[in-house]
Amino acid sequence: MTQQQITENWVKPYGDTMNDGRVQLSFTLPVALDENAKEAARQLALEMGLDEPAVVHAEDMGQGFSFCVLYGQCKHRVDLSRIKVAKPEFETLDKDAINALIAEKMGRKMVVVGACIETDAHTVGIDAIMNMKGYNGHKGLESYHEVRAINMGAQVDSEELVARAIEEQADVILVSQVVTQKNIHLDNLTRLSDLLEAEGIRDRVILVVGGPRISHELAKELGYDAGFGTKSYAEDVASFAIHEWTKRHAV
Amino acid sequence: MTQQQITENWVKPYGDTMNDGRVQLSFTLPVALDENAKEAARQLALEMGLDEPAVVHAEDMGQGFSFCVLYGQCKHRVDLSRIKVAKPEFETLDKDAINALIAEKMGRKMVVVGACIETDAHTVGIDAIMNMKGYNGHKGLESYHEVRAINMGAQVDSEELVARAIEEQADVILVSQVVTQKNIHLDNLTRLSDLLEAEGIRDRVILVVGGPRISHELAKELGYDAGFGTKSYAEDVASFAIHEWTKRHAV
Amino acid sequence: MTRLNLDQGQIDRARESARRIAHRVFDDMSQFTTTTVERATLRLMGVDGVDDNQIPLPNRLVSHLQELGLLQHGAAAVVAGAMAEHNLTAQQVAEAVAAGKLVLARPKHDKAARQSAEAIAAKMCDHIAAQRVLRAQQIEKVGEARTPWLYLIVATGNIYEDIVQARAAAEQGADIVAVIRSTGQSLLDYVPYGATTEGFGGTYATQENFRLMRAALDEVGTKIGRYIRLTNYCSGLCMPEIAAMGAMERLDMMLNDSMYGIIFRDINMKRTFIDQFFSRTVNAYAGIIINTGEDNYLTTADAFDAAHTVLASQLINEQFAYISGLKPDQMGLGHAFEINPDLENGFLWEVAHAQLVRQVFPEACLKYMPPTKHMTGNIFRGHIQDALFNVVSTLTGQNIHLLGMMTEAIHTPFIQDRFLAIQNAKYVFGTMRDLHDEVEFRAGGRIESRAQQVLAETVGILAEIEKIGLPAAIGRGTFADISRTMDGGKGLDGVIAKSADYYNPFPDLMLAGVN
Amino acid sequence: MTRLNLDQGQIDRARESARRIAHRVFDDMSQFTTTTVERATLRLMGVDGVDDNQIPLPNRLVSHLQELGLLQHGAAAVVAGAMAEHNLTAQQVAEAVAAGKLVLARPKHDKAARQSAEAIAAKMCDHIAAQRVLRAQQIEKVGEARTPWLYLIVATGNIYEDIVQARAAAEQGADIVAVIRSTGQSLLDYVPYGATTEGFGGTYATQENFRLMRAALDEVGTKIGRYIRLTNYCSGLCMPEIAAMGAMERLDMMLNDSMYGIIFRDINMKRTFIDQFFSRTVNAYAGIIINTGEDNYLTTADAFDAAHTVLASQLINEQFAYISGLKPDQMGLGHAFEINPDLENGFLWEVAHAQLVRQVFPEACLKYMPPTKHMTGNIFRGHIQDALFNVVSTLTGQNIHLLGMMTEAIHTPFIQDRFLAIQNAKYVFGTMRDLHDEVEFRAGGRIESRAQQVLAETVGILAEIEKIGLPAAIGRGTFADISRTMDGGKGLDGVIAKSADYYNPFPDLMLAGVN
Ligand code: B12
Ligand code: B12
Ligand SMILES: Cc1ncc(COP(=O)(O)O)c(C=O)c1O
Ligand SMILES: Cc1ncc(COP(=O)(O)O)c(C=O)c1O
Repeated sequence: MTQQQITENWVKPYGDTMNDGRVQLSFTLPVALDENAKEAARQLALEMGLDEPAVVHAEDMGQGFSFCVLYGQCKHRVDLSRIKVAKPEFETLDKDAINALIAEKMGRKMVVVGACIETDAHTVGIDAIMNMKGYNGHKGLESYHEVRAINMGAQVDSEELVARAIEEQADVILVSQVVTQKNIHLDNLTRLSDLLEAEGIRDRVILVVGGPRISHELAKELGYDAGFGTKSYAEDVASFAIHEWTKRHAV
Repeated sequence: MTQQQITENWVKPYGDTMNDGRVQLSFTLPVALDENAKEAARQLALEMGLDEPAVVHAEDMGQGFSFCVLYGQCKHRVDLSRIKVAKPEFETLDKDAINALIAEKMGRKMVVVGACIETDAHTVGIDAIMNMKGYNGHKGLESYHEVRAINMGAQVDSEELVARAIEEQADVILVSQVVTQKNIHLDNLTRLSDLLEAEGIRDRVILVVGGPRISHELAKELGYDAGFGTKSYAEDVASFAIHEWTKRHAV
Repeated sequence: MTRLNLDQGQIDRARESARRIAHRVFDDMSQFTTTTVERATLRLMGVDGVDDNQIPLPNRLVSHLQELGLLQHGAAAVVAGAMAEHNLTAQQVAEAVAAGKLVLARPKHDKAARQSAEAIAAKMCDHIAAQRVLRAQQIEKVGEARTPWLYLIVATGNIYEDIVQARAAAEQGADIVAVIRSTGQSLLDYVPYGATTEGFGGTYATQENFRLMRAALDEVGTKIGRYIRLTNYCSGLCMPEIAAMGAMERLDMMLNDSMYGIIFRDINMKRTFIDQFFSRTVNAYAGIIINTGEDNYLTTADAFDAAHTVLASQLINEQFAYISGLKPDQMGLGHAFEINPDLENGFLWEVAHAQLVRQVFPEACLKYMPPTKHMTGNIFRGHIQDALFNVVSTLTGQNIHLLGMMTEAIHTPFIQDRFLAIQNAKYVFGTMRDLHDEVEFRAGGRIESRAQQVLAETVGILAEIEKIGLPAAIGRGTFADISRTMDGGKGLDGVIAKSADYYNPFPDLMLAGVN
Repeated sequence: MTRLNLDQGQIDRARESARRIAHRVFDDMSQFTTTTVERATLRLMGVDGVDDNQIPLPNRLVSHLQELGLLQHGAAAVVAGAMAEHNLTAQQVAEAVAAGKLVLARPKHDKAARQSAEAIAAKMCDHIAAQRVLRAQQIEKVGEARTPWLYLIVATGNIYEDIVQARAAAEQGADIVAVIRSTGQSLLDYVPYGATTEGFGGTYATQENFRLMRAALDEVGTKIGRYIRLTNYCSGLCMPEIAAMGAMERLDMMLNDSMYGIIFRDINMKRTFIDQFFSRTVNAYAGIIINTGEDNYLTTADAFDAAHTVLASQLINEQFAYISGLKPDQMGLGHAFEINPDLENGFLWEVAHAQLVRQVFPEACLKYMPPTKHMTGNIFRGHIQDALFNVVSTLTGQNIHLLGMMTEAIHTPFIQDRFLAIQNAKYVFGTMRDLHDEVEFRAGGRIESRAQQVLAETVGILAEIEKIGLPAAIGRGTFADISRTMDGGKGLDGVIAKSADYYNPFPDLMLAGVN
């Protein structure tokens, strides 16, 4: 086949029959429980495009709040064939292959500086990627002999991180953000990339962010080169980094 | 105040801040888990009108199914002041008051015939309403000395029920429906009311349906006089019945 | 080890009462056969299929015999006689009768007819025995699950959809798949035919559906390295026929109770007692584990107040089972975690009940049912009720573990409900793997005292039932708070007094075969 | 009764090691004060408010003293001297200094200044003592909750929203409400001022916020007939000031750990050790229950492998607490149900750990934390992890029970998350009300052996720490797999060597007062 054929591939939620659209929903309404509150819950589900919504549970929570559980049949469907998830384009290699590639392409160690920035004190994520021990049996970057991995830990001011990156002539900056309440991570991440721009080194580094609520798409929107969510490991980010480095340094 | 004032009263789901619209959602997609499946789940939530939807969990279920949990911010809101829940209009009295009212208005015992019809074998609901013992500390109709309560049990054919109602000169027919899968209850209930029409006695009886998935609105749609859902008791239906009887026999 | 101090003398006394109760019923009932017993017999002789009006040929044939007053002699010899006389197969006899081309009569050579019926029956018994061997081989080959076995239902109403869900369930960890049958089926006086796609709250039990599901489960079992047991309902007006179909198609378990139909489906008492004897004989021979229905009592009666009625009924079911040749490890005696979640110390009482049953039936393959009655639309709370049920099950060493669904009060399970239920049980069973071995209950404590109390009440109630007889006890609403009479209920018209020369080759062959 | 057979000799040896470890740290640190200890002292003398740049006056005053090299003598006497000299209140002194209208100096009459400082301090102590009495009266009047106390957090970032949620939580069954503070606050070297509405992942701890929440909880407590305890965080760079604020506003509990800030917030070791001593003295006097933070260790280290580090740290925290006058029933020693749900028999190990802690600290007001690290986006599974945590808590008689949230891995709790969490715990506690009384663990069994093993490891590690000293042990990453050094971390610049005539009236008054 030479011509790429795209056939539609519509998908809907599934309860016990194809295309029945069944979904479960729960939420709180800031009104005391009565028949009107239940009806309001039902109407909200209708607004969401659920057919035959049923408020299967409604309970008074005190202080004028009601908790509702609903089931309904989702009218919406999406065409899977049109979905293109933004993802960094590279192949995840294993440690040996990554080391070999760095040696071959860069001819020197790759310098990676990482931190969990600003008020965020969660080190476990960045440690999982950078420290010797790694996570879930996946060794961290410190264990890669072609990588110089500098993990600055958590609560690191963006200024500090940028200064260190300059000092170490970092090829890659890894940032972790775990706390996302009130979108504080967006502020923090924007602040860092602005600083890098201001210092004029944004283009010289590969800038990567990770965390449980981070997606590649979000990272791109924020002007980062890549984003990694849950279940990412050192080999993922290292594979991306050497791939990206090679691309940038291709003649 | 003589003029009734209706002020708008918009309500939205509440997570931890007024009008944040937070809702929880779960469903299964009939596709194997990958990034596209997760994105499809996200897009479905967008279609439902959820802002910033997050697929917080996605797990492979085998055989090409994926389970997803999502949170998002519901854009929709409903105006509580416009919600008018259809409900039978009567005041729920206590047993003594009901007995007194029947004696006063009817001057004889009210005859009530009840059953859980067709293939539905669930007796507990109709027993809760009719049997001496009642339910949750609410005595059943058998215990009302102004009511002659005839509980035919479950799996009663509509024909049988109608025949008995004629024989007993029933004032009220109580039907229970618990199984609702594939809307079998709608078929059963329609069948019964058609039969009553055919026998020409529909207008002579007060026709009431109850069950965990029954609402008054649904009952009205089906041409019943009232519908009762979970947490209804004998006094509710008896209050309705005598109220309705009085209304019909008002000169 | 979790063990309660119980009085073995009381247990023995209760069991003796139950034995006498069951034997009395058996003796009274052995003078009758039923239309469905005869249809089952014909099925086992090879009659299958439907006529143009979708009426199964076994029904056509049995009606024919009934009209001619021949049924009291037993269908087997009459049909075998016709086969010999006209040189037809049983199926051809049925077709000819249905087409109005043949009118049956008492066999000319009665002894020869019986012999040939016995030969046909023996062949079918060989087939069933071969299925039993095949099951054992399959288990040997693909592997056996650890107990408590996870038991899941599928109930879409469509056998093809059920298969999809059953496969997914097995991959996720189910050890047993039960196909719930359509709401109305137990009151049908015939068994539907072929693959079906339109049930309500379940899928019709048909032989073809059994076959399709069996094949699907064999396939997925081989893939995942665990033999997946298939279950259906051997209750209702066609109990014996379903037993026959299940035996032929290698089902592994059957819901079969000596009283469920009477109490919960308002099926006539005689009919049920007669049918269950034949059914269980077939089940026994086929190596099928029966699942009794005492758990249902607690959906209408209170789990605390009526705990002793469950144990009493289990003892009676056990004795009926022995009569039909079932071995203890084929006895899936049923009980349930139906304790009110709001009851203070309810968990303790539930542990006491479950452990009591475990100790009274040390060799039985106990079936433990999850909370249903006290489940509500609050799926989150329900999921925890199910988790505590899982805890009691592993702590007291139950065998067949029905998975609780958080959506129990709402709908028949969605695929995700099942998935989460399996996850729930696997988590609990794993994290508490050896807990049963580590925990002891205080001697003379609340749990032990409660178990002793229930045992004492059981002894009492069985003595009472023995005095008045089981039918009268059922009439008094002893079980499930529901009362039924000897001549009430559906299906009495299918009860036929046997003539003196009544003949049926299967019971003897099968009872002999299992021993 | 759930009791494990443990070697009391081992427990005593471990406790002795911990005593020597703590006293050595205390002796080394007592030659220092810190900027925040002095600010707390000023707050207790009546200094409050902020300048035009929102800088708190206690900070302005302490900076002033520091610039002038006066802080080493202790702020109390200097300020008391100025008060006497200029006939001003402490607040007026602070305002005058902030306005640049007053430059402080060593008091002319040192002894008189000290006496008047002591008099001011005594008045504040009376106020705090009165709050303590008021608490007792309130509990007497409105009623006390049954243990385990249900502990819930609110974390909206807005004190007014927090109040709404706290009230709803109390109505639903919470016994303790903790106001989580904003993500950044522990690293601020000042305490924000006034009612605040803009925190991240929590609401700023300010005295006004304390007051608002206290009033709200008193009100709802009266309504529902249960005294609702209020909790905040007495950790971070301003630990002593928050202790002071909490004492004045009748908080009931404070998260306060001798090492949490060092390990998890990278706060300097000296700073923390000094601050915690002062803070705890205030807490002790105010009748506040402290909550230590060992549970956090298991979020970075493994719950099974590092179980003994939790016990070792609890023993050290206990000794630090004794030094500050805390009674055992004020010691909310922390541990957590962080066992990996996939670990076979994990529940058994968790029971062993929880019961071990219970028996080593029979009188302590133990704080038991729910699963957090192994929670995922699968809220249904998470809800069950929380349920099993609830089981262990009631089985082993814990006191302060933090409610697990099924959304732990996702967001700070929504109102419904809390509601369902309370329901979960109440169901489990009720249905298992007396289970702890009925269950025994097999002597020599897996659970008991595991507890004995952890105890033995604890004795070992404490002996080791005693040898090298606590700072060196922290340097080696003994706790939480995180390593810190004596001179690293934030806030070292706030550590001031006391001069020989250093004076602070509070420690002596308070230590005397609690005995
Ligand atoms: C452990 C923990 C803590 C520890 C942190 C210890 C430490 N040294 O890290 C302690 C106890 C100190 C703590 C404190 C707080 N925490 Co906390 N904590 C957690 C917890 C339980 C686990 C996080 C974790 O370690 N996960 C394991 C790691 C390996 O996963 P990960 O971070 O997702 O990392 C993986 C990927 O995301 C990715 N990744 C992450 N970073 C990066 C970077 C790069 C470059 C790449 C490539 C990949 C990558 O790779 C990793 C491996 O696969 C979560 C709840 C939960 N179960 O998730 C809450 C949680 C994160 N905490 C939270 C909060 C709010 C706090 C507090 C503010 C108060 C509180 N509620 O406890 C404080 C203050 C902390 C602060 N200022 O930041 C919230 C955040 C809510 C939100 N979405 O905003 C959570 C979700 C809990 C909750 N529901 O309230 N916490
Ligand atoms: C008990 C029970 C049974 C018992 C019934 C015993 C009996 N004699 O009634 C047994 C075990 C026999 C049984 C069998 C089956 N059941 Co059933 N059963 C239940 C269960 C656990 C409880 C129902 C109950 O008793 N509730 C208590 C009563 C008091 O509540 P209620 O009926 O809602 O009644 C109240 C109100 O609704 C109202 N009301 C009810 N009727 C009426 C009538 C009038 C006139 C008025 C005014 C008010 C009123 O007042 C009552 C008091 O407040 C539910 C699950 C659940 N937790 O709800 C499943 C459930 C109802 N069963 C179900 C099904 C599918 C079956 C089966 C088909 C197979 C199966 N899955 O078990 C079989 C076949 C039954 C059949 N053909 O009908 C489904 C129905 C799904 C659906 N929505 O379609 C449920 C929801 C379980 C499930 N998730 O699969 N069941
Ligand atoms: C023994 C037995 N048979 C049958 C059933 C239910 O099936 P039906 O009502 O379709 O016969 C049950 C209940 O679950 C049962 O316990
Ligand atoms: C003792 C102690 N203090 C403080 C905290 C967390 O708060 P913060 O990081 O805001 O100081 C914790 C963790 O929950 C703790 O255990």
